Amino acid sequence: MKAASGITSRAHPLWLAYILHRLSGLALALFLPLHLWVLALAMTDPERLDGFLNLTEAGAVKLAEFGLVFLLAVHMFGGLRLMAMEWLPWSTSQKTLAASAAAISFLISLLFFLKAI
Amino acid sequence: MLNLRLYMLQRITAILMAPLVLGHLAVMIYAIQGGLSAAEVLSRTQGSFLWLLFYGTFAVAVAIHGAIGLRAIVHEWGGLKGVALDVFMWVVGFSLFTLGARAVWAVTFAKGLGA
Amino acid sequence: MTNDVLKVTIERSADVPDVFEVPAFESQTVLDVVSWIQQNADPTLSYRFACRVGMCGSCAMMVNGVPRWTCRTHINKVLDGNEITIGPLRNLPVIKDLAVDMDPFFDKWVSAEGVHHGTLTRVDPIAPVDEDSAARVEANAGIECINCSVCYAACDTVTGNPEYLGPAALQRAWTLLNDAKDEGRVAILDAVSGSGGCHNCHSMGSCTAYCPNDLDPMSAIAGLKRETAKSFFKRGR
Amino acid sequence: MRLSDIERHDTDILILGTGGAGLFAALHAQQSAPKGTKITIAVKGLIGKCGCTRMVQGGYNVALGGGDTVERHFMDTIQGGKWLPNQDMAWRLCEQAVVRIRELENEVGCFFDRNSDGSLHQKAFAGQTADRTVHKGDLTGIEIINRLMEKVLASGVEKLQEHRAVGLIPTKDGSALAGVLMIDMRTGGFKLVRSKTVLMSTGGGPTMYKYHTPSGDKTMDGLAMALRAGLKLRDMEMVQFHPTGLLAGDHTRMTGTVLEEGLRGSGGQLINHNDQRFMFDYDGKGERATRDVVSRGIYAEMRKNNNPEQEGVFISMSHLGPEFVRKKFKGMVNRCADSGFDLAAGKVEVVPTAHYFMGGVVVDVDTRTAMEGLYVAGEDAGGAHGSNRLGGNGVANSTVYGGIAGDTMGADVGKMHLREPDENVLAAEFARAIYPLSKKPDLVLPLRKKLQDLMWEEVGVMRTEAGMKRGLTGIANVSDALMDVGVDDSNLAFNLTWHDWLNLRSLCDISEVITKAGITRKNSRGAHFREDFPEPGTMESSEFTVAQQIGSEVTVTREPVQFSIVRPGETILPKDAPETLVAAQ
Ligand SMILES: Cc1cc2nc3c(=O)[nH]c(=O)nc-3n(C[C@H](O)[C@H](O)[C@H](O)COP(=O)(O)OP(=O)(O)OC[C@H]3O[C@@H](n4cnc5c(N)ncnc54)[C@H](O)[C@@H]3O)c2cc1C
Ligand code: HEM
Ligand code: SF4
Ligand code: F3S
Ligand code: FES
Repeated sequence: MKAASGITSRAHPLWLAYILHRLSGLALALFLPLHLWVLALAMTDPERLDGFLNLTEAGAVKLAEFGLVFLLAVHMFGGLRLMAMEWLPWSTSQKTLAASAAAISFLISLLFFLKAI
Repeated sequence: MLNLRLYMLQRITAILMAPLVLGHLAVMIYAIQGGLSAAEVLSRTQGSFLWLLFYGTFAVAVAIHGAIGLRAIVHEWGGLKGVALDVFMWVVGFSLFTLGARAVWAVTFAKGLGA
Repeated sequence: MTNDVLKVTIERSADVPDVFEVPAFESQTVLDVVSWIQQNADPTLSYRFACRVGMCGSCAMMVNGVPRWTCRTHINKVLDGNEITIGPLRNLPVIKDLAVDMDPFFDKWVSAEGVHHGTLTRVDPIAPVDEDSAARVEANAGIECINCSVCYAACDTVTGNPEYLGPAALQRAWTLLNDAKDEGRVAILDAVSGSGGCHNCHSMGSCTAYCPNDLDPMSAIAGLKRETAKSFFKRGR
Repeated sequence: MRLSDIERHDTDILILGTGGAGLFAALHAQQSAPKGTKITIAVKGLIGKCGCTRMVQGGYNVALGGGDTVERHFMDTIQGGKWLPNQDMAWRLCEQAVVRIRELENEVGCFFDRNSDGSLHQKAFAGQTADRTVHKGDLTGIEIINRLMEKVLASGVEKLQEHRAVGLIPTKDGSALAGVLMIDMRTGGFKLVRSKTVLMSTGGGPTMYKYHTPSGDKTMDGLAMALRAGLKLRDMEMVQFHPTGLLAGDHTRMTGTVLEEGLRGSGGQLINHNDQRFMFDYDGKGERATRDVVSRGIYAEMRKNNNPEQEGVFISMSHLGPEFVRKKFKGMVNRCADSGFDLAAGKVEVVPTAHYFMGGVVVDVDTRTAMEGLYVAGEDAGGAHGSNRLGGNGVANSTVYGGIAGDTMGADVGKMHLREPDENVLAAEFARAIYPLSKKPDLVLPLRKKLQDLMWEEVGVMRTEAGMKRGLTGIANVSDALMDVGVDDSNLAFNLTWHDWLNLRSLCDISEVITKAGITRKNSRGAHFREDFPEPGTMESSEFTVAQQIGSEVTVTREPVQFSIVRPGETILPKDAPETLVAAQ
């Protein structure tokens, strides 16, 4: 209840963009070690890597991967948006920029998802 | 808890990563068609100096970028500060880098899997 | 609005909300509601105000979780049904009830070099300034800040990062950086580049969203980031 | 709470209040006092965030050439004050304003609006014969006080914020000031601050009227303290009313707040409840007449109407085009909108509202008072404006004399030493401040309302002997009733109700003086209008009133004005100088 009103009272586009960027960055940072660990398996235990990669056929893993790519896209576009906002001479259209960045990233990940199926 | 230097490092690594991520995504989209296999991945990357450079840069950048990013989050949401905060950042950065370097090495020049 | 009684919850410091029934009037601000309670129902209620017209910036409080100047917030604008919750401003130490200690806010204002650096004196003529010059337009954009701390209370970075100078102080620094009369460029850039400086801002924009004077501290801070980034390449720091 | 609980604290220069006067004094004292001098600022609110200087809208009067001269500014001030000003003070005000404005721009860092050639933009308030008023949009006070506040905050002076001065404590023989008794409002504890020199710049503030503009912290505390300390107060009948205060009902603090002068200046019309313009019935300049004239016009119209349901009159701007109004008076339109009124397209109900207090402590041109160690500047000091203050002269006065006070204290402090307070006076002032804590708690507000209604009705825009006598009786009743109202003493920290009580105490005391001075002046000058004596009297024999409390009695006498620079009917402008430099509107 308190947390909910804590969010609703803040929920303007830029704040949402910020929280999205932060959570996606956080999730990426948490996922990255896993991802790297899997890759490192290539060196020590290629069979397990293969076993793991086969899993990608399963829907759940696909979804997870979709999520990760989505995260990466969201975070990257969010970050680019941020840097544009900070460094490019100021325009008042940042809100539209934020929204379109999110939209584009969503599109890209959707594309990926569709292709994967 | 970010000063100008950390800020710049985070932004520079971010800019560096942007094309790399796009490249990586493109490869993934391309690769995922028809399923993934270790051999497939490795056949592309094994022995390629370019891929080493590509993923190596990525590993360095992400280590720096992620460490600084987590530093901010841990400070603001976790209340970590002072020396502990710096230690945290270095540990995260170093771990990310080791993991990354290991992985990059694994998919490029490590022995054990004949192409 | 046809309610004749408002149900007002006051969040007093130690998480003990007090509920009051306050008669509704046609022209009534949040400050009037708080004043009514103190003057008629609970004489021990503490709060702060001075000008009552949005010029002094001493009356800000959290209204339904949002920081606002209370003297210029009509009750109808914030009423939820006939209920409203009022608490002390966020991110500052509470003195008592709805009155907070604003010293940290002003200490940071000063640490951000938010004070004129000049070499001219009272015997010199007043410098001519082109009001339409780009720099002056930029400086004027933030000059009407009433240091009400609303932006400071809105910013989650301030909450998490006690060193962070905050939007108002940084906006002041930006204003001075663009002020042709100010000679403190190096001092300002150094002040906003430290560990509590502008680089901590995540551009979450709550400052700009809630500033009652429609100022835009977020853009001012972006300006500082830009200038410091330039000087990073130029001066290597 | 016992006398022995009073914390004792020493400093060298103590400044009460942080308006234009207090803040400038702090800066100047730092510049002129010997190294190592300790400077302390005590203020009822937060530094720079209370008081009226911050609320200044229109601007700052200063003659900066372009045909305008210090002499012209001076003559306007004297004529505006209807020959009652202390001419030496008025001269110094006009002359030093020129220095102060350069100081504000160059040293303090203010930025005022510019002309296209980069020079300062100046405009004319009513009653001025030159475009003289420097401004920053219509929020001039914010710019001035914010910049001063920064300087003072950065200067490292000792800060006693939310410390309310409650009594001036003299030495045993009463000839000098030993210190000031204050309440640390945040804790409710008492502090006696001894100081070699003390500046009182608490800014008057006629908030004993039903409609008033000043900030809520201003309640005549300074003048009430000075009165008890036996100092002479002059021109105490002179209360300036601003013609257009917002009328929004008596349950909102917005009521009384000022709708700016520029609205009338640029063509705003005043309309009564029968939808008729009326100002031309009272003056040839209509809505553009001076503040006192328009205030009386509105007041007369309200009285004619005499319908409690239809209290005020309306200001209407819509004929100028709502878009134009919205653009030109953005701040005012927004402010009205926040209170639920549409200034641009509709009409807004207004009443005259008590704005400024011309009366104050008798001081010399260096801000010294009759009591060694006590200095007074700003709205607390009387003399510079006489019977009427020109728009734009208020902030000039507080900044000019605040600076002078700082310099004077800085120069004097070396010769002075800390003095022993009269413990009896200390005990009495302490007892006075804690008095309500021993009584049965009750509401303070109804009494304040009573006083405000009374002052508005009987000692307001238009006065008569009979009315003011009724006023005196009424004030005494409120005053007595207040002594039966107690305040809950369970928690004295940030106890606003206690301070409401103390505020009303000061207001009652000064209301009595205003009324007595009003009865004593048997003519009409500037802000003081007697229906029973509508004529101004001969200028040559102008007198000002002087009130003083001796024992427990306030007596008012009259003293002749010294025409030390110019005599009525004469001018110090060159013979061929034009009457006015302001282009006709
Ligand atoms: C709405 C408004 C608009 C105005 N517009 C103009 C204008 O356009 N041009 C112009 O020239 N003038 C204008 N004036 C008048 C001008 O503001 C005043 O003349 C001038 O600012 C007074 O300055 P001051 O320093 O004497 O007092 P203030 O600025 O009023 O400061 C008084 C200080 O004393 C403090 N104080 C009060 N009591 C105590 C106590 N007991 N203990 C400790 N501290 C205390 C207060 O908190 C405050 O800090 C305007 C006034 C108002 C109200
Ligand atoms: C691909 C390109 C990327 C770009 C353009 C980018 C950009 C950015 C930027 C500009 C910030 C600063 C945000 C702020 O200060 O508020 C940031 C923060 C962050 N990034 Fe990235 N980033 C990228 C990839 C990554 C990756 C792969 C990770 C995974 C480790 C990551 C993790 C983080 C974290 C944890 C933060 C902190 C978030 C915060 O403080 O709110 N980023 N990123
Ligand atoms: S920027 Fe706006 S919200 Fe922040 S202190 Fe200034 S006026 Fe208040
Ligand atoms: S809300 Fe805070 S994070 Fe930056 S944009 Fe404003 S200062
Ligand atoms: S009371 Fe001054 S801004 Fe609200």
